[in-house]
Amino acid sequence: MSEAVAIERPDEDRQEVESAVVRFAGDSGDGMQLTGTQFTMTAAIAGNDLATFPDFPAEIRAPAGTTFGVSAYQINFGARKIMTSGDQLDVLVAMNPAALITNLADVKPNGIVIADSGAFTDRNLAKAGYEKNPLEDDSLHGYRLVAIDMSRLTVEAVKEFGLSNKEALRSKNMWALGLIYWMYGRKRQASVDWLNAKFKSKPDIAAANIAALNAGHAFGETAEMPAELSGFEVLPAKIAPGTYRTITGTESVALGLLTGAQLANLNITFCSYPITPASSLLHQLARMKEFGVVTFQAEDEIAAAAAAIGASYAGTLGITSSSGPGIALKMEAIGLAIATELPLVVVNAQRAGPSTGMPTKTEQSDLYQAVYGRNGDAPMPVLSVSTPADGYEVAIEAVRIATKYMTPVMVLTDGYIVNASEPWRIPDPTGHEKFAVTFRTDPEGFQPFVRDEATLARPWVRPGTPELMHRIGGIERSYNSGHISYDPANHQKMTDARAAKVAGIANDIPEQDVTLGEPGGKLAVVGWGSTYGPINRAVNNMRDEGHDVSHIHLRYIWPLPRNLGDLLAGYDHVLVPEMNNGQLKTVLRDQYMIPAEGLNKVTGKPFLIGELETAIRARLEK
Amino acid sequence: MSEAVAIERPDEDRQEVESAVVRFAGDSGDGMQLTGTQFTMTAAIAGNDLATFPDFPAEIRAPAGTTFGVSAYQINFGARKIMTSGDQLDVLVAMNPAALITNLADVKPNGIVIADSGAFTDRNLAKAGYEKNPLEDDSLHGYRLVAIDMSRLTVEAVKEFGLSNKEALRSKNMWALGLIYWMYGRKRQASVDWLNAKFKSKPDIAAANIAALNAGHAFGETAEMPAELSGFEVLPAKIAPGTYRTITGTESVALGLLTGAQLANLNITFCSYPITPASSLLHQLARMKEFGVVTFQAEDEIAAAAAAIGASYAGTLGITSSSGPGIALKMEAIGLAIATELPLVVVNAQRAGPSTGMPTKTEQSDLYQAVYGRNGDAPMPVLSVSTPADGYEVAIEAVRIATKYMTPVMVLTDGYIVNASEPWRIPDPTGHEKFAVTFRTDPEGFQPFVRDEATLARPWVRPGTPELMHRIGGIERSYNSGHISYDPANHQKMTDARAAKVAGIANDIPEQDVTLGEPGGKLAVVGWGSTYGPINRAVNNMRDEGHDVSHIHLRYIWPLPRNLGDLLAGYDHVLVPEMNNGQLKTVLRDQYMIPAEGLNKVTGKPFLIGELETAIRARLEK
Amino acid sequence: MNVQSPPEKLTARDYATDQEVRWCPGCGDYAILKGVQNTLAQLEADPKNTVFVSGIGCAARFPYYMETYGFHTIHGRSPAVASGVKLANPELDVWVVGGDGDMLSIGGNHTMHALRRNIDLQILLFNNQIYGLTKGQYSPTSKIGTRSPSTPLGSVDNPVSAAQFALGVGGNFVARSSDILQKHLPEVLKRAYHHKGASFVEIFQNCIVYNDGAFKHFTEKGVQDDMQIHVEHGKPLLFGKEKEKGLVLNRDEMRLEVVTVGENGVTEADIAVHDEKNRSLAMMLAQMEPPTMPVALGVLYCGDAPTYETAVHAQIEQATKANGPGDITKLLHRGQTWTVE
Amino acid sequence: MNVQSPPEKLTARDYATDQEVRWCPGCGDYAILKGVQNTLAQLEADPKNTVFVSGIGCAARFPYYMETYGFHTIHGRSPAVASGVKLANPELDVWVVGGDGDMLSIGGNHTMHALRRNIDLQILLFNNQIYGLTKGQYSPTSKIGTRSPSTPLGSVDNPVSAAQFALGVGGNFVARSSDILQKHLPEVLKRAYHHKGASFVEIFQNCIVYNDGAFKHFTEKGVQDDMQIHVEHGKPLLFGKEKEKGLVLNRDEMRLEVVTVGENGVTEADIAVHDEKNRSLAMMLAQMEPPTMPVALGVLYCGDAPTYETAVHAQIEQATKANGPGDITKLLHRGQTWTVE
Ligand SMILES: Cc1ncc(C[n+]2csc(CCOP(=O)(O)OP(=O)(O)O)c2C)c(N)n1
Ligand SMILES: Cc1ncc(C[n+]2csc(CCOP(=O)(O)OP(=O)(O)O)c2C)c(N)n1
Ligand code: SF4
Ligand code: SF4
Ligand SMILES: [Mg+2]
Ligand SMILES: [Mg+2]
Repeated sequence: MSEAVAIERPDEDRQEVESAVVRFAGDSGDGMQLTGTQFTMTAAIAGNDLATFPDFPAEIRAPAGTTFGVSAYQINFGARKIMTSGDQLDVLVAMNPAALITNLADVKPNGIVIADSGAFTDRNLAKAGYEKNPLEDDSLHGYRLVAIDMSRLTVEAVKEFGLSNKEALRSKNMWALGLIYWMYGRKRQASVDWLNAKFKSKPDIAAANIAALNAGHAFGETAEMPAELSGFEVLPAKIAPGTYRTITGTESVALGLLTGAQLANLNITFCSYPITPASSLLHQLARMKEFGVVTFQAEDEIAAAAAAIGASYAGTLGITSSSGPGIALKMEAIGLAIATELPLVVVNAQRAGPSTGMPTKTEQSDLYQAVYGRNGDAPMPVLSVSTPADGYEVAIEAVRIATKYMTPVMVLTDGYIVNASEPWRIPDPTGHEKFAVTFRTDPEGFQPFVRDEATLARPWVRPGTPELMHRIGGIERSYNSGHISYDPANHQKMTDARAAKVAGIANDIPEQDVTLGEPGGKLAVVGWGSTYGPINRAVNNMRDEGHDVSHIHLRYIWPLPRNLGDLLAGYDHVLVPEMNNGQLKTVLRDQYMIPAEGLNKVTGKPFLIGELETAIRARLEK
Repeated sequence: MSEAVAIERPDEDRQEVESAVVRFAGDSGDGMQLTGTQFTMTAAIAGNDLATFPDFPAEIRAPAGTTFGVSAYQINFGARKIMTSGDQLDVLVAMNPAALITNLADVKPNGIVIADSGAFTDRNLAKAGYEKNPLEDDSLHGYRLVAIDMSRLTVEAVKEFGLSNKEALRSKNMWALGLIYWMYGRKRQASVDWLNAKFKSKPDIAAANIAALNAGHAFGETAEMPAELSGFEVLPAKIAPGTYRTITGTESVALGLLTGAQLANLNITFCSYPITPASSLLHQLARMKEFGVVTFQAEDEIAAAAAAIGASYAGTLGITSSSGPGIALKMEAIGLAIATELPLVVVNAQRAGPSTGMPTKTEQSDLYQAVYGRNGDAPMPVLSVSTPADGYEVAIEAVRIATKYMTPVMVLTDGYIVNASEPWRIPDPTGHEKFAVTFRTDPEGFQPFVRDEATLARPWVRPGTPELMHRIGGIERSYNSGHISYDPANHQKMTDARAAKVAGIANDIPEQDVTLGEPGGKLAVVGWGSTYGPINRAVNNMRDEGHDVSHIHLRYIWPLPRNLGDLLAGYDHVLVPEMNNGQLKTVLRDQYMIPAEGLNKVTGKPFLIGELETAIRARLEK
Repeated sequence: MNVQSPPEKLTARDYATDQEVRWCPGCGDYAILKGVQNTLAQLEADPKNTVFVSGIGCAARFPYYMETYGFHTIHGRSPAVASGVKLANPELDVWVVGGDGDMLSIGGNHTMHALRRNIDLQILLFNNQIYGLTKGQYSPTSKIGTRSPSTPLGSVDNPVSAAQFALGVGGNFVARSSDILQKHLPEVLKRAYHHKGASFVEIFQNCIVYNDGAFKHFTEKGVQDDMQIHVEHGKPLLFGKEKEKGLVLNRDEMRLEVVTVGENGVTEADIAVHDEKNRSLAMMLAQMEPPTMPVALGVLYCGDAPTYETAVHAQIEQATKANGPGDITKLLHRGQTWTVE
Repeated sequence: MNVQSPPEKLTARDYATDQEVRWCPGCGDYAILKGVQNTLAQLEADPKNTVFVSGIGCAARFPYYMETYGFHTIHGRSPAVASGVKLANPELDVWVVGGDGDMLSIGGNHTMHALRRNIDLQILLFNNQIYGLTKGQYSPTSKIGTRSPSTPLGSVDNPVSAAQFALGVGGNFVARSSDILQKHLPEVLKRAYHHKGASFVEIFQNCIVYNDGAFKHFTEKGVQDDMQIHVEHGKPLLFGKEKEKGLVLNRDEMRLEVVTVGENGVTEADIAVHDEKNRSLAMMLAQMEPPTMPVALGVLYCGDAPTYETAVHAQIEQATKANGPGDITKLLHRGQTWTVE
C-alpha cells in the first residue's frame, strides 16, 4: 500500500482566487479523462462548486500525436456557485504539441500554459503542424509558459518499479495531476486511494502512478517556479449540507427513469439502437439488471421504438432513446403510440445536424422535430433537461406524464449535458411522491377507449387479464369501443380528444417561475435545455451590473406552462438564445404572439457567458 | 357496330338550371366509377364546367350489398364556373339499399332519389340494416323518389344477346346512365363510341351495354314521369376556347413532373413504395417508359428515398412519393439530401392521420412535418397543389427549384385532389420556359461545395465526368472543399448558407396575389391546397352578398412569398381554414406576428361551401 | 360464496370476435382464419394469454377477428412490436401475422432478426405473392413477369423464397402450408406453437382479386399429388397419388432428384429420409419448384436452441442473485461520494 | 495544338485520395483499403466511372480514401442509394462498402433486396463482429457471450451468418475473404467485379480496439492451414498444410465431413469437388465452423441470372420501340378530349 508522502505546503503565500478553469489536454492515449475526473473529485471533496466538460475526439482512436486525436477535460471550480465549465482557461495542461495547438486559443490572455516539453519532438511537432517548436520561439509570449519535461521526470520517478519506458510513460498524467494538485493546494489522498483500488491486482502499477503523482507534486513544492505561480487557493463554496456525488446527464436520466418506474410500480423495457451521444444511456441501463430492467439492442431505431411500444402494450414501461437521425426514424412508430394511446418515453440526446452532421458535437436543433415532426395531427408532450443533474427530475416527470396520460413523451437532452457533470446532492428516492399505475382489471363496462374524465386517458390493460381481451390499432378508432371507424364525426372527436388530452397536461404541471429576476421588466431571456448555465450566469452578471433583465428557463416545451403567455407579456423584450436557428422562438411566437427575438449559435459548442452578456447588453441598449 | 337509336327529346319543356350535382352510388361491383366518368365526359363535351369526386370504399372488395362496400361517384356540372364537387346532391342514383342508406343524408331537401327497386331484396335490405323497405314505407317523404326496377328492365333490354342473368345485370349501370342522360338531355354518342371501343373484342357485350343505355334513355322518354321530373337543361358555361380533357391530381402531377424533367433536360428516376392514396402516381409514371422514365418499386419508403437520392447523385432527377406515414420514414434520408445538397422531389399525397389513420380519407395534416419535421436545422422548400389541374404547374415548379437550388422540394397534395378531376385546357408544353440543367464539367478550380453567388447552389457533377472525382457525405462539410469538417465556425457558416439558400428562393417566386377580392380590407381567408375550391366559392358568394372579404390562396408554403407579410397586414382579420388542427396558422403567426385564426375541420372530408360561409359570416359580424 | 368454475372447453367459434370479417369474398384469408381458430381450439389455448400482433395489409387485419388480445400495428414492424411484447411478458403466447409485403418487403429486416434471435413467436406469413390491400402491386415474392399496376410490362426482379430466407438467416423452425389444406394447416401450426423459439410458417394464400390462381400449379386437384410433398421427420420423402415417387440425393451433383419406386431398380430403401434437424436438407427441399420438382410442405426444419427472452430474463435473475434485488438508494450512492456538513 | 494523351497505367497509389486515413492504428480496414486499391489497379478500373457508396461506420469511411466518385450516405441505406446510382446510370461501376452493423443490422433489408434483385453492385461487407464507430457494442454477427457496453453479461442472441444470409435471400455471387489475405482478397474482388449482378463479399476484418482477435482461431499462423479451406470451382475441396485433408459428403447424414487422404482408404477421388453453381453445396460450405470444420473462403457460389438494371432499361427500350420515343404533347392529349371554340 503506497502513501502520499510530501507534506502539503502551507497556504500562507497562496494567492486566493474565487474560481479557476483548468483544462487537461493530451493524446487519446494519455488518460486525460481519468486525470480530469480525479481532479474533479478532489475539488468536490475540498468543498468547491464545479462544472466539468469532457471533449473527446470524433475519431475512434486517432493515430497518436495528431490534432484530431486530442482528448481534453475541462473543469471550472470555485468558492461561488459555478454555472458552466467556463468560457476561458486559467490553466491549460498540454501533454503534446497537438494538444497545445488545438487548445491554446481558449486560454485567457496571460493565462498559464503548462507543457510537457519532452513530448515536443520533431515528429510530434510535425504531426501537429508546427514549423518551429513553440516552446522555444516566443510565439507563446502572451501566456505564462511553464515548459517541463514531464516525460523524463515521470520515467525517473518510477524507475524503481522496473517498468518498460512505454509503461512508465503511462503515469505521465498522474505526474501532471500531482503538479496541479500542488498548484491549488489539494490533498492527494483521494487519488492515492483510488489508484490503489483501481490497480489492486497490479500493486506495482499503482505504486508507480502514486510515485508519479507525488513527484509532480514535489516538483511544484521544490522547483523554483515563477513567483506568480507560487500557487493558488480556491476556498470552499457555500453548499447545502448533504451527501454529494458528481453526475452526468446520462447518469441522471438513467437514474430518473429507474426511480420513475419504481414510483409508477412498473418494470422498464428499454429498447434502443446505439448512436452517439445517446448510446451511453443504453450502457447505463444495461447494468441495472437487478432492478428488473430489460434492455434490448434492436436491429435499428424503428425496431427499438416498435419493441418499446409492444412492451408498453404488454404492461411494462417501454422506453426508447436515440439522437436526431434515429429519432427521425422512430417518428412513424411514435405516431402509433399516439394513436393507440400507449405510454412511451423517448429520450433524444440531440447532436449537431442536419443528417449525420457532427455526431460528437452538441446542438438543440431537434425541437421542431419533437413538437411538430410527425404525420397527421399528432401532439405529444416534450420535456427538456437543463443541467447534468436535472435529468433525474425530468425523467421522473416524463414517466409520470406518460403513464398518467397514456401518451408518448419526448425528453430532450443534448451532447453537452449527457457528457458534462456537476455535483449532485443525492436525494432520497423513497421520499418522492408515488404515482403507481392501476391497470384496468374490471370487465364491468370495459371498453378500451373510454376516457378518464379528468385526464382523458384511456384505460391500460395488461394482456393476460381475464375477460378484457380487446384489439387496438393505428387505424382511427371509434370513440369508446376502439373498433375501426371511418366515421367523419368520430375522427373529428378523436382528433380533438387527442389534442385536448395533451393540452390538458398544462393544468398538471407547475406554473412557470422566473428562474432569476422579476416577473416583468425590460428584458426576459428565455432558454431551455443545456443553455441554462451560461444564460443564468450571464443574466446574473448583468443584474450585478444593475441591468433590468431576468432569466426564464423552460422545462416543459409542450404543452407550455399555462401562465407563460401572461408572464412573457410582462417584459418589453423577449430574447431566446438557442443552439439552433430559432426553434423554440417559433413555438413562443405562434402561441403567444410575442415578438420574441432569437439569439442563435450553431457551432456545435455551448454558449459562452461573454457572448450572452454582449447580446443582452445590445438588447438593453436598444 | 351498334348505334344510339332513340331521337333526342326536344328541349322546350325542360327546366333550365344553372348547375346540378349528381351522385351515382352502388356496389363496388356495379361499375359506378365508369358510369360517373362517362357522365363527366358527356357533360364536358356539352360545354359545362364541372368538378367530380369519386369515393370508393376502404376495403379492397367488401362483400356485395354491404354498406362498407358502397362505391360512389359525384359530379357537379354547370353553366357557370364550378369550384367544388358540390355540397349537396340534386340527384342521387342508388343501385341498392346500402347505397341509399349511406348517401341519403347528402341529398338536398326535396332532392331526387332514383333507386333500383329490383335490388331492394330482403337480403340486401338486411345487409344495409333496413328493417323495412324504405321504398315502400314513407320514410323518404322528404325527397322526390323514383323507384324503378332497373335490374328487370336491364335484363329485358339485353335479352336478345343471350347473356347469363349475372352478365346481363352488369349493364345495369348503363341503363341508369341512359336515364340520367335523358334527364339532362344529353347525347349518348360519346358513350356509345366508348363502349364500342372498350369492348371491341366482345361486340355482344358492347351491344348489350348500348342496348341498356338506350333502354334507360327510352324509359325517360316514354314513361310517364312525375311532372317536375320532366327533365332539366344545363346550358354550356363560358369556357375559354381550347382543347380540353379531364384530369385528376395524380395525372397532373405525373405530367408536370415529366414536363419539368424535359424542361430541365433530365431523365426521371422515380422511386416509391405503394401506399394509399399515393400509389397511383407510381402507376402513372410506370406507363411512361418511352419517355425514359425509370420507376423503381423499392422494398420500403426509406429505400425509395435513398435510391432517389442516389439517382440524383448519378445525374438524373430523383423523385420519391408517399403519404404521411411513409414520408415520416423518409425524413432521415431527406436530411441527407439537404446536407449533401442534391436535387430531389418528394410528393406527399396527404391522408387522414395520425399513424395509419384513415388511408382513404383526405386531410392536410402533414404541413408541420413538411416544414419542420426533420432533425437538425434542415430547411427545405414546400409547395402545395390547390386543384386537380394545378398539380401540373406545381410539379414543374418543384423540378425547377430542386434543380436550380440543389435542394429537395416537398410537394403536398391530398387524398381529395389526387382522385378528384376537373376539365383542363391542355397547355403547349413546348411553350414553357426551359430551365435546362448545366452539369459541372470544368475541372478548373472545381470544388464540390463552392456556391453560385446568386442561388447559393453548389455545382452538380455527373459521376463519369473526367477529373471531377470527389466525395460527399452527411457529416458536416467544409465550406468549399466539402471535406469532413468539425470546425465550429464552418458549421455555423454552412448552417447559415443552407438557411439562406432556401430563404433566397423567395426572390425567385412570384409575389403572392389576392386570389379573389382586394389587397386589404376586413377579412382575408387564407388557404392552401385542396381547400381552394370551397374557399373560393364561399368568398365569392359572400362578396356577392356585399361582404368585405378576400381569398388568398398559397402555392408556396416554404419559403413564403416575400410580400405575404405586408399583404396580410392589410386586413383586420385573417382566417385560415385547414383540414388539420391549425398548421399553416402556426407558420403565419410565427413569421408575421399576425393573429391569424384557424378554422379547422378534421373529418376526412373536404370543407362544404356552406360551412365556410357560416364561418366567414361569424368573423365579419364580430 | 363465489366459486371460480373452470371454463369449459372452447370451440373454434369461441375464438371469433363479433367484428364483421371484411376480406373479399373468396379470399384465402377466410380459410386461414378458420384454420387458426381450429388450431387454438385444439390447443385449448387460453384467450387471455394469447396475443395476435400484425402489421398492415389484408392479412394483417387478422387480429380484429380473433377473440384474444390483439395489436394491429404499422406496416412491416409487427415482428419488432411482438418482440417487445414477448420480452416484457414471456408468459404470453404471441402470434405474428402478416403478408409477404409486410414481412418480407418493408419488414424483412425485423423478420430476419426475430428469427435469428430465436425469440419465441409464431410468425405466420400469408404469402399471396402480391400487395392486396394497396390494390395489386407486385411483391418481393411475385414471380418474374408479374404484370401489376407498378409493373405494367411485367416484373423483372427475382422473387425471394420465404423459406430459404428463413433458413438462411438462421431460423430454427421453418414450415409451409396452404390456405386450402384445412387438415395440414392446423397440424403445422400446432408444431409451430409447441416449438420453443421463433417459428416461421409460410402459408400460401390465394388473393382471388389481384393474383388469383398463383398457386394452382401445385394446389389444384389434378396436380396436387404430384406437385406437393408433405415432409415428416424420420419418414422417407415419398409423394404422388400412390406414394410411388420419392426423392433421392444425387451425391455427385449434390442435389435432390425425383425417382419412381420400382422403376429402374429403385427401392423404397433408396429414398432419402426427412431429417428436420438438417438445415442443408431443408434448404434443398425449400429450393424445389414445379414442374420438375414438387413443392415441399410441412416442417422443413426444426432445430433447437435457447430462446432469446429466456436468456434475457435469466441474466436478470443472475444479476439479482449476484447483487441482490436492486436497491435504488444504494444505486444513487454508488461510486465516489462526499458529504458537506 | 492540344492532344489528349492516353492515361498511362494507374498504380494502387493513384486510387488513394489526399485525405488522411483516420482509422485506429492497426485496424484491419487499412489492409482492406490497400487490397481494394490494388484490385482496381489490376483491373485498370477507370476512376471516373467508379463510384464507392457507403453507409455509416468505421468501414463506411472508405469512400473518402478512394480517388473515385464517392458517397458517404446514412447508416444502413448504402445498398439502396447505390441501387439508385446504378439504375440511373448502368455504365458506372458501383461498389458498396459497409460494416456488419451497417449492412446486416439496420441495413439488412436493403442488402437482402439488392441481392435478390440482382442489381449489378459489388457489396463489400467488412465483418468485424462489432460496432466499431459507436465504441464497441455487439453486432448481429457477434458470437454468443460477447461482452460489450450494451451486453455487460455477454450477448445471448444467435449471430447471423453473412454468407448463409446472402445465399438464403437468393444472392447470385457469394464469396469470403479476410483483411490479412492480401493475395486472396484481390482475386476474390476481381471475381466480384467481373460478375454481372449483385456480388456479395464478406471480408473478415479485425477491430483491434473493440474486438481484437475475433478471427484468430482460423487466421493465426499456427492454425490457418487447418482452419481455412480456399475453395475453387471444379477443384477438389482439399486443405491442410500438405492439402492432406478434404471434405466429403456424408450421404446418409447429408452433411460435409472432414477426411484425411490416405487414411482409412480415402483417396483424392473421394473428395468432393467444388461446384460454385450449386447453392446447396455453398450453403453447406458456409455453415462450416471451427474447430470441427475449416472456414470456407473464396467464391462459395456464383450463379448467373439477368441483372435488374439491364432488364429495367430493356423495358424502356422495348416501350420506346413499341410506342416511339415519348412525345409529351401527344401524351397530354391522350384519352378523351374535346374542343371549345
Ligand atoms: C409505412 C407504410 N407504407 C406503406 C403502406 C401501404 N401498405 C399497406 S399494406 C401494404 C402491403 C400489402 O401487401 P401484403 O403485406 O403482402 O399484405 P396483403 O394485403 O397482400 O395481405 C402496403 C404497401 C402503409 N400502410 N404504411
Ligand atoms: C440512423 C443511425 N443510427 C445509428 C447511428 C450510429 N452508428 C453509426 S455507425 C454504427 C454501427 C457501426 O458498426 P458497423 O456498421 O459494424 O461498422 P464498423 O464501425 O464496425 O466498421 C452505428 C450504430 C447512425 N449514425 N445513424
Ligand atoms: S385483396 Fe386479395 S388478399 Fe386482400 S382481401 Fe381481397 S382477395 Fe384477400
Ligand atoms: S474502432 Fe475498430 S474498426 Fe473502427 S477504426 Fe478502430 S480498429 Fe478499426
Ligand atoms: Mg401479400
Ligand atoms: Mg462492425
